Amino acid sequence: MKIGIYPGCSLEGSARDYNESVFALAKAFALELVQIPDWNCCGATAAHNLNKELSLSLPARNLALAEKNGLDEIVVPCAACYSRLMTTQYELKNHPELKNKISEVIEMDYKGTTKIINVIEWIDKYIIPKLEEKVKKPFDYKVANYYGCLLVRPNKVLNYDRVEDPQTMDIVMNKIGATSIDFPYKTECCGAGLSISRTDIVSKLSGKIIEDAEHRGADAIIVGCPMCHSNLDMRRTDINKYWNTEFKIPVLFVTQAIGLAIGLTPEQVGLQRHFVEVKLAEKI
Amino acid sequence: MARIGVFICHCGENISATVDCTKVCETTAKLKHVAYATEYKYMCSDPGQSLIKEAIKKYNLTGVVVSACSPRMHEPTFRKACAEAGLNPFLCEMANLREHCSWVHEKSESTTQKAIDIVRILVEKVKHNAALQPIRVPVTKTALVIGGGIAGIQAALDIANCGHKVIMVERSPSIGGHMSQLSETFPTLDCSQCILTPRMVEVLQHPNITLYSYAEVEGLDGFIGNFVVKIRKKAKSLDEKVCTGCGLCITKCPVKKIPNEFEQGMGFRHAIYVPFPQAVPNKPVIDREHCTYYIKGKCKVCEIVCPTKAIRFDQPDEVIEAKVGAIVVATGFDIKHADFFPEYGYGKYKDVIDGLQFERLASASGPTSGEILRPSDGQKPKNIVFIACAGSRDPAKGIAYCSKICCMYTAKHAMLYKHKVHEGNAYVFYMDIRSAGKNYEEFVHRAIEEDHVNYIRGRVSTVYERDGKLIVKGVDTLLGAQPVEIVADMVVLATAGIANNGAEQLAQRLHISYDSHKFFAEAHPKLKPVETNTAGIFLAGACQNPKDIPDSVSQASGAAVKVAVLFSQNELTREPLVAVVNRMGPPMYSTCVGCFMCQPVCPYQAIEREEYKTRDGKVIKTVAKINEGLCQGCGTCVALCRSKSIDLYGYTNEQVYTEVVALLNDY
Amino acid sequence: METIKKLISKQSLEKLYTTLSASRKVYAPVVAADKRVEYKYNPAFADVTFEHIQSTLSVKNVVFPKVENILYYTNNKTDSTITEIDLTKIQEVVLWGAHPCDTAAYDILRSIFCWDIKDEFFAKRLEKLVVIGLACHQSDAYCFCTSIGLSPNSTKGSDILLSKLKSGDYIAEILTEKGNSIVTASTDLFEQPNKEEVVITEVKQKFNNEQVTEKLKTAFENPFWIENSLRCIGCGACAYICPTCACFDIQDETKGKEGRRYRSWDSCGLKLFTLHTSGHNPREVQSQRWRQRIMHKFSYMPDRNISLGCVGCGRCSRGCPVDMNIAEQLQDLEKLEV
Amino acid sequence: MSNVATKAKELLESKAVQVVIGYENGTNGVVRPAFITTPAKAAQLIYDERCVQNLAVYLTKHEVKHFGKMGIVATLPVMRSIMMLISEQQVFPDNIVVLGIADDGNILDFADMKIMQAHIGKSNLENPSKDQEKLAELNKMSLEERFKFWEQELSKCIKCYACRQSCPMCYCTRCFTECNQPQWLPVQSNTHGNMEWHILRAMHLAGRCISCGECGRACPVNIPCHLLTMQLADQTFNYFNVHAGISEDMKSVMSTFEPNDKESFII
Amino acid sequence: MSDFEPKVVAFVCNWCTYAGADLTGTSRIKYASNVKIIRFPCTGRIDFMLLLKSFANGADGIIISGCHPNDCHYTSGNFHAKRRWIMFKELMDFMGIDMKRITFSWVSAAEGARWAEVVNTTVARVRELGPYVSYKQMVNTHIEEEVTNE
Ligand SMILES: Cc1cc2nc3c(=O)[nH]c(=O)nc-3n(C[C@H](O)[C@H](O)[C@H](O)COP(=O)(O)OP(=O)(O)OC[C@H]3O[C@@H](n4cnc5c(N)ncnc54)[C@H](O)[C@@H]3O)c2cc1C
Ligand SMILES: Cc1cc2nc3c(=O)[nH]c(=O)nc-3n(C[C@H](O)[C@H](O)[C@H](O)COP(=O)(O)OP(=O)(O)OC[C@H]3O[C@@H](n4cnc5c(N)ncnc54)[C@H](O)[C@@H]3O)c2cc1C
Ligand code: SF4
Ligand code: SF4
Ligand code: SF4
Ligand code: SF4
Ligand code: SF4
Ligand code: SF4
Repeated sequence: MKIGIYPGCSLEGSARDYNESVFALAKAFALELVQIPDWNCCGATAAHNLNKELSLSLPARNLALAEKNGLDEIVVPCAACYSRLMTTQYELKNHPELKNKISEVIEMDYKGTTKIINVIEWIDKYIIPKLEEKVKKPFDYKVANYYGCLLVRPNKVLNYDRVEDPQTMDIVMNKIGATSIDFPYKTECCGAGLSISRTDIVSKLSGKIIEDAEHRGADAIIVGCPMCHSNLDMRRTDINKYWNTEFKIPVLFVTQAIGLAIGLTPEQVGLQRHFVEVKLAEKI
Repeated sequence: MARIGVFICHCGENISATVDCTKVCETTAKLKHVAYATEYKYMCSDPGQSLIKEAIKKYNLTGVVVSACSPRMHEPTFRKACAEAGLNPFLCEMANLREHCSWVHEKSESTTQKAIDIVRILVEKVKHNAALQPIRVPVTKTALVIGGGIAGIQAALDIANCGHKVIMVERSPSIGGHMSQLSETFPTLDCSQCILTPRMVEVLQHPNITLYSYAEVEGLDGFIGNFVVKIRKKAKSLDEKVCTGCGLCITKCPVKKIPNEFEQGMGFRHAIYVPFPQAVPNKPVIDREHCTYYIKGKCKVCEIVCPTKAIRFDQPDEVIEAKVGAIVVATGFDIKHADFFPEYGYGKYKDVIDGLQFERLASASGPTSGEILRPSDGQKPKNIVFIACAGSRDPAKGIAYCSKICCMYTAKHAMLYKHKVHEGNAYVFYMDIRSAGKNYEEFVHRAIEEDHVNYIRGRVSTVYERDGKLIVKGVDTLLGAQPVEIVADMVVLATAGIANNGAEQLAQRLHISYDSHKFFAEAHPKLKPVETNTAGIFLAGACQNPKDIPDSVSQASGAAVKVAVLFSQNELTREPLVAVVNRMGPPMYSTCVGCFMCQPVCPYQAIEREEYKTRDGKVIKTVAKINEGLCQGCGTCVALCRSKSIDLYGYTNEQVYTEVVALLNDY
Repeated sequence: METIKKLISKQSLEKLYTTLSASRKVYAPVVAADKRVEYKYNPAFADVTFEHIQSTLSVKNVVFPKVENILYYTNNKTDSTITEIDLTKIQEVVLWGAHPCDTAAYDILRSIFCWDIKDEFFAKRLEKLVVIGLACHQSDAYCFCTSIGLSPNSTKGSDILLSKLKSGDYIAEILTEKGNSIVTASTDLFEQPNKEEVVITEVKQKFNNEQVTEKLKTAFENPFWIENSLRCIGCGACAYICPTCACFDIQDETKGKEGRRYRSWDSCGLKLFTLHTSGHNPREVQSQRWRQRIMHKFSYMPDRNISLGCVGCGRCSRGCPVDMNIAEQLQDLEKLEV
Repeated sequence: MSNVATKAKELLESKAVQVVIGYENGTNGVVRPAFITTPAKAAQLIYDERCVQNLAVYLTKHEVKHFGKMGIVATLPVMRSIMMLISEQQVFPDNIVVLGIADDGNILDFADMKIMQAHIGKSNLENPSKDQEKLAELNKMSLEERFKFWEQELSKCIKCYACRQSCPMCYCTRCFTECNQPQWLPVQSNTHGNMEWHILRAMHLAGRCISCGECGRACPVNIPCHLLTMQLADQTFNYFNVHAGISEDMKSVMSTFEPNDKESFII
Repeated sequence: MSDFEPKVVAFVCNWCTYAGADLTGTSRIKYASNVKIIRFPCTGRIDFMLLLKSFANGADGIIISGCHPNDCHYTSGNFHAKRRWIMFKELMDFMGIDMKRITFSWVSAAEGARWAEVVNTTVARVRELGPYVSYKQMVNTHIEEEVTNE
């Protein structure tokens, strides 16, 4: 089964650990992931704040390339990219008049036939069915599943899971032996939008998420988005300074947790790249 | 040969001031088939009418065109006059020379010409008019009331008190509906049970009312005045005639832990039960889904203990057919439960409850005997948060409408709480306060001013539990969207009022329409708020949209009057302006091909199937047939039918076609 | 009159055409954009085709138009005034280049329209018609004129018949006075014929029409009709394009006071044709209508000693959307065991 | 023997059907509809790219129905016609067996209508591309040019009604053209009456035309009348997002409505 | 074209537009007398064939009007009508028939002034377009050559 993958900029930069874990999982489950050839930036945040046509053209080009290369289904691990690609597909489906215009801009035909899935859907569809037999070291921890905003919102466009209290990641995590705690902050804002400009706000918002997870006794926070990860992990020093405490809880990508559960080494899933040391990894 | 009379009215000067009536008269007199044309100052006056009547007799007229004002004004007048002169009233047409001509144009040649044209159109039309006979249908003077909530009760009593028979069908074991679950009612805070129970008993004892509880309507045939309804009486597993309602069986039933629906799941009942102490009828039923005997094949404890031997384990469902002339649908509403509010933790945290649960907590006969206690640990909540518009007015949740009752019962709840927990704090998050009713606004103000309920204008984004408390996060929009966080012991959601489950199926069985939220649709939002699109079926109460008790009761009385009006006649007469599918001899039978594309267009479900069969029962041809009892004569089907097999009396293809030709050509 | 043969060169033909079309209506075949051959009034000579096998529509319309007014009326208060059609206004038409099957059809039409009381409209149009026929130098598998007693160079119905020579010039057989008058008006265009050979196509005989007629006498109830007409969709195209089909419908059309009565083509293949007001239809199903079509042409007409109602042009078969090939069916009928 | 022939033989032998409607070689290199009632004759059946006539028109024909249960060789347009005819209660699923033809010419076994429905659902339901091109061309013209185009085309019409008779959806016992009280349509053929005929026909097929193109093919004078119905097929999809003939219980576009149907011309 | 008086036919429903037009009268609001009204029970009854018949009989313009959506006396006749008009309009456009000559409108029983406005704008527009010559010509073409050979 050949599935396309749109990595997006983060997965090749700040979230290489994510990338590595995705591919490690794919390999372990004999899933072929084909990068969309010649993919380009999806324009997240920057473009759609400024120019609607551009913000649709950038993702549309990627989708058109996928179509052209016969990729009927693509997985988009980055939640922000996922959101942009889905939005584009949605807009163009509902405004056919835009379609021709965009086709002209990207100089390619765009049909809108590609199915776009996020990382959890990908896991759900291709990994879960074969997961049971592969779990070697159940991930027996209490986890706080943090979905962030882009994985489930806006529901009208993504039509994925319950907006306010999503469940899919909880279910996946429970399947590898974890206990998903009741986590009210699972879709609370981490401040990613202000990641560069107002780090104090990021510290405050992300801090709240971390605080609640620790307070509820979670051993790890699980995420499915490089933005969330960088805010909760990379910015930990700032957060600790702002909150004047020492939050220790590690933040793992959902793919990393599964990787560990099926016996991949911490290095195979890129845990060494984290800023907050993943103590769990040592325990395993 | 047609002999048409044309009667031109001056309407004082209203017409003759701008239209040269004499010229109109002279010109139309020359038209083919016009046997007589005349003008007069006031056609609608008695002498004017006599003029018409005499001319009909004298010239042996076969059609009359009164050229005067709008037919919407005087068509009945002139048709009646014609009838009095022995001419079928439907052979009279009106040409609108006043509203559509003299009043809207200046005096001129062209205005007179237009008047001539208008008369000509109607002369040509009337040649194709048919002598129609009014439709008469007999009326069965028994009403069916579906649903035994306060609306159904009110309607049934009103109709029964007019001296007509009523059959009431209630789905649950007892009548009473939601009102029986309420503690006290706004805006007066009187005890709901106290005012309701006597009326419930009245229903049971009324000689004109037959009550079928634990029963449902299964099918409906026929039309206004002549419905045949099929009612399924679900087996109660008990002979009601023998049972005295002593309740011994209940106390001995070993199955005790069934969540009690009446208590909104906050208490338990047995497998054999009466839903609540004041139930009417007050005789138990066996819940076969939970009864050990039905599950495992043995038990029968109730049968053993019953002193009158009333238990019947093998009792079958019973299907009754009844003839009724009118129907009042009063099946009420429900409120949104469960999964709908993950963000508010409903269903996850025991202390997040809905309004009906709160009613039970506040009710003296409820699970806590009227004390406000947290479901989780039985403690008195010190801080309580009420969230209004939980789901209502939220298009994202699929409910764009206002549930209408929540503002008021939330205020009531907050007050009841404060009356019982004096030291406690009550907060209400609201979007707007809608208290448009007599004494309603005053009621809300009492809550705020006298009972010191804290009203916060803003929405709650999330409720979550932390260290045994419920954290309610929201904003106060009156303080510039300031975030508010309240640590609460209990949260009450005023969840949206929604259509009762099964409403859609019932509507389909009754052939009435419903809106996108499955609430039954009224025939006209302003002028026919109790009628449905199906003649003879009326609405009462919250099945139409969420309503409070006074509104439900008024509408119920309204529906009852509609029924009484219908029952005041032995026969219904209707204008025969209905559609008809043509018929002819075999082998065609009709030009209808039976595509039934016309069926879905009829707003009144008037289009039925008719089968032609050989003697041995083989179907030769299936064609459409219009039920003239149901058809209202809109003609939508007529324009749709490709093969032109349907026609509409009064506006036949031939007539309208002729009008177009007459309008555009000189004669 | 005795037949005279003359030679007319291609160039002279053009001159003849130009002269004729300058003074009257010439109805000549042209190739339409969709490759169909259709007749037009006074087309440019360059557009006129000499190479067509068959036009889609026949040329019956020059004598039996698809719509023809019969009278006009005005409704007065108590009676109606009728205005007759002025038949003298009917102009002369020269039919140019029609093939022998089509020209032969005029006789059949005449036998229908003028066997007893003369149909004035038809008779007048025919009177005003001059036919310059064109013998067939090409044919296709649908043609079967030879099976019904005609031939690719039959002179029936023509006033002048042109036959193509190998060289591209034409031989004109002047058959009637009408034809002669055209020749005499332009004598300089006609030359004496040489020995050159005319090109005439060969059409194989497919059946013997007398045998078919004989068979039909006893074939009324034969299952043949149902079996062989199952695919007929009853569209009526065959009759409308047929050169001999003469069914028509008469209608009044009134607008206001004024109205007219006209007749227009109809077809016995259409179910409405025999539908009674009661809903009863003596020819209820298509097989009965198909039978009627064949019976009428090959049994009832010869029975009444008129002639066959078919000229073997094969048009109906070419035009039929479902390949109801009449020649094939007649062949089968000839062999039918009854 | 061709695939269809084998399958037809099976069906007739097992008495699963009493007649198979398919194609056979006709005269002069054309194919034509065939009605096979005995296994022995099944070998006559062929299927190749010449077989384009919409056979569904026969499903409502009296003499054909008379045989009993009917098998029918069905390309996509025929399948869609069948769906339409079932939804309009002219054909009953119990009375037919569909020998579906896949794009590659193989036989599709449709155990029931749901499977056929799924097959249709996966197929391309747009107008045939050459017709779509012609439509695009016409749509580009100015209003006047289009009027001229149709005026010219329709002046040729001889009102033989082959277009109607060849269309599976024109099964009315009495076509409105035959209605004479009032006489909605002039009986004669003139440009204006012809235009009215075609407007009416197209309106009657709005939401029902399954774009087989049969009407245009049947026309003896080559009027592209199928473009009219196809244009509306296109527009029903544009406006109401429905293709005709996609399920056996579809409600006709013209018999239903959505309160928020979009339009921009009603003031 | 100054003396051109367009002939305009109005097809209206009894409950809204006819009543609205009555109100125009009662309010004595003046409008062009070129329009003549034919009453129907509902817009759902208006057969589009009648529009063609109007043009065929010499109309230069047409108005069709009924109750606003959701206000239909029969609840849904106007919704059905709307669908038909959408299709009809698309077809007319495709055949090159000028839809500028047809006004589709919703006029309620209370919109007397609006009715006058609808009439006046329609008449003005049709006046501008001039007589519907192309259609009339077509109607009068009885395949002349063949019919009378005149
Ligand atoms: C929390 C809450 C508090 C409220 N407080 C107040 C208040 O203080 N004051 C006030 O005026 N109003 C109040 N209301 C509103 C009040 O409950 C309603 O106005 C009233 O109950 C409506 O009566 P009804 O008869 O229309 O419907 P219901 O009370 O819902 O009764 C409908 C009946 O029909 C039966 N039924 C349903 N379907 C069928 C079927 N298919 N066949 C047969 N029977 C069927 C049901 O079993 C039920 O008995 C409150 C509502 C809520 C939710
Ligand atoms: C600005 C405004 C806008 C509105 N818009 C809407 C709307 O869009 N939709 C809607 O549903 N509702 C609307 N309403 C409400 C609507 O007008 C009322 O619901 C409705 O008119 C009430 O009707 P009624 O018969 O009870 O009273 P009224 O209309 O007030 O009629 C009472 C009648 O009784 C007569 N009368 C009074 N005293 C006596 C007496 N002593 N003896 C004899 N006769 C007497 C009066 O002269 C009058 O004719 C609106 C109201 C207002 C003020
Ligand atoms: S009346 Fe007309 S639309 Fe209705 S079923 Fe008969 S043919 Fe079809
Ligand atoms: S006229 Fe209207 S109400 Fe009567 S049957 Fe037809 S659609 Fe129904
Ligand atoms: S034979 Fe052919 S052309 Fe004639 S009616 Fe039948 S199908 Fe039509
Ligand atoms: S369009 Fe063609 S097939 Fe249809 S009636 Fe006209 S000529 Fe006959
Ligand atoms: S044109 Fe219309 S009425 Fe005539 S057969 Fe076709 S669908 Fe029926
Ligand atoms: S293309 Fe023509 S024949 Fe085919 S369904 Fe449409 S209208 Fe009927």
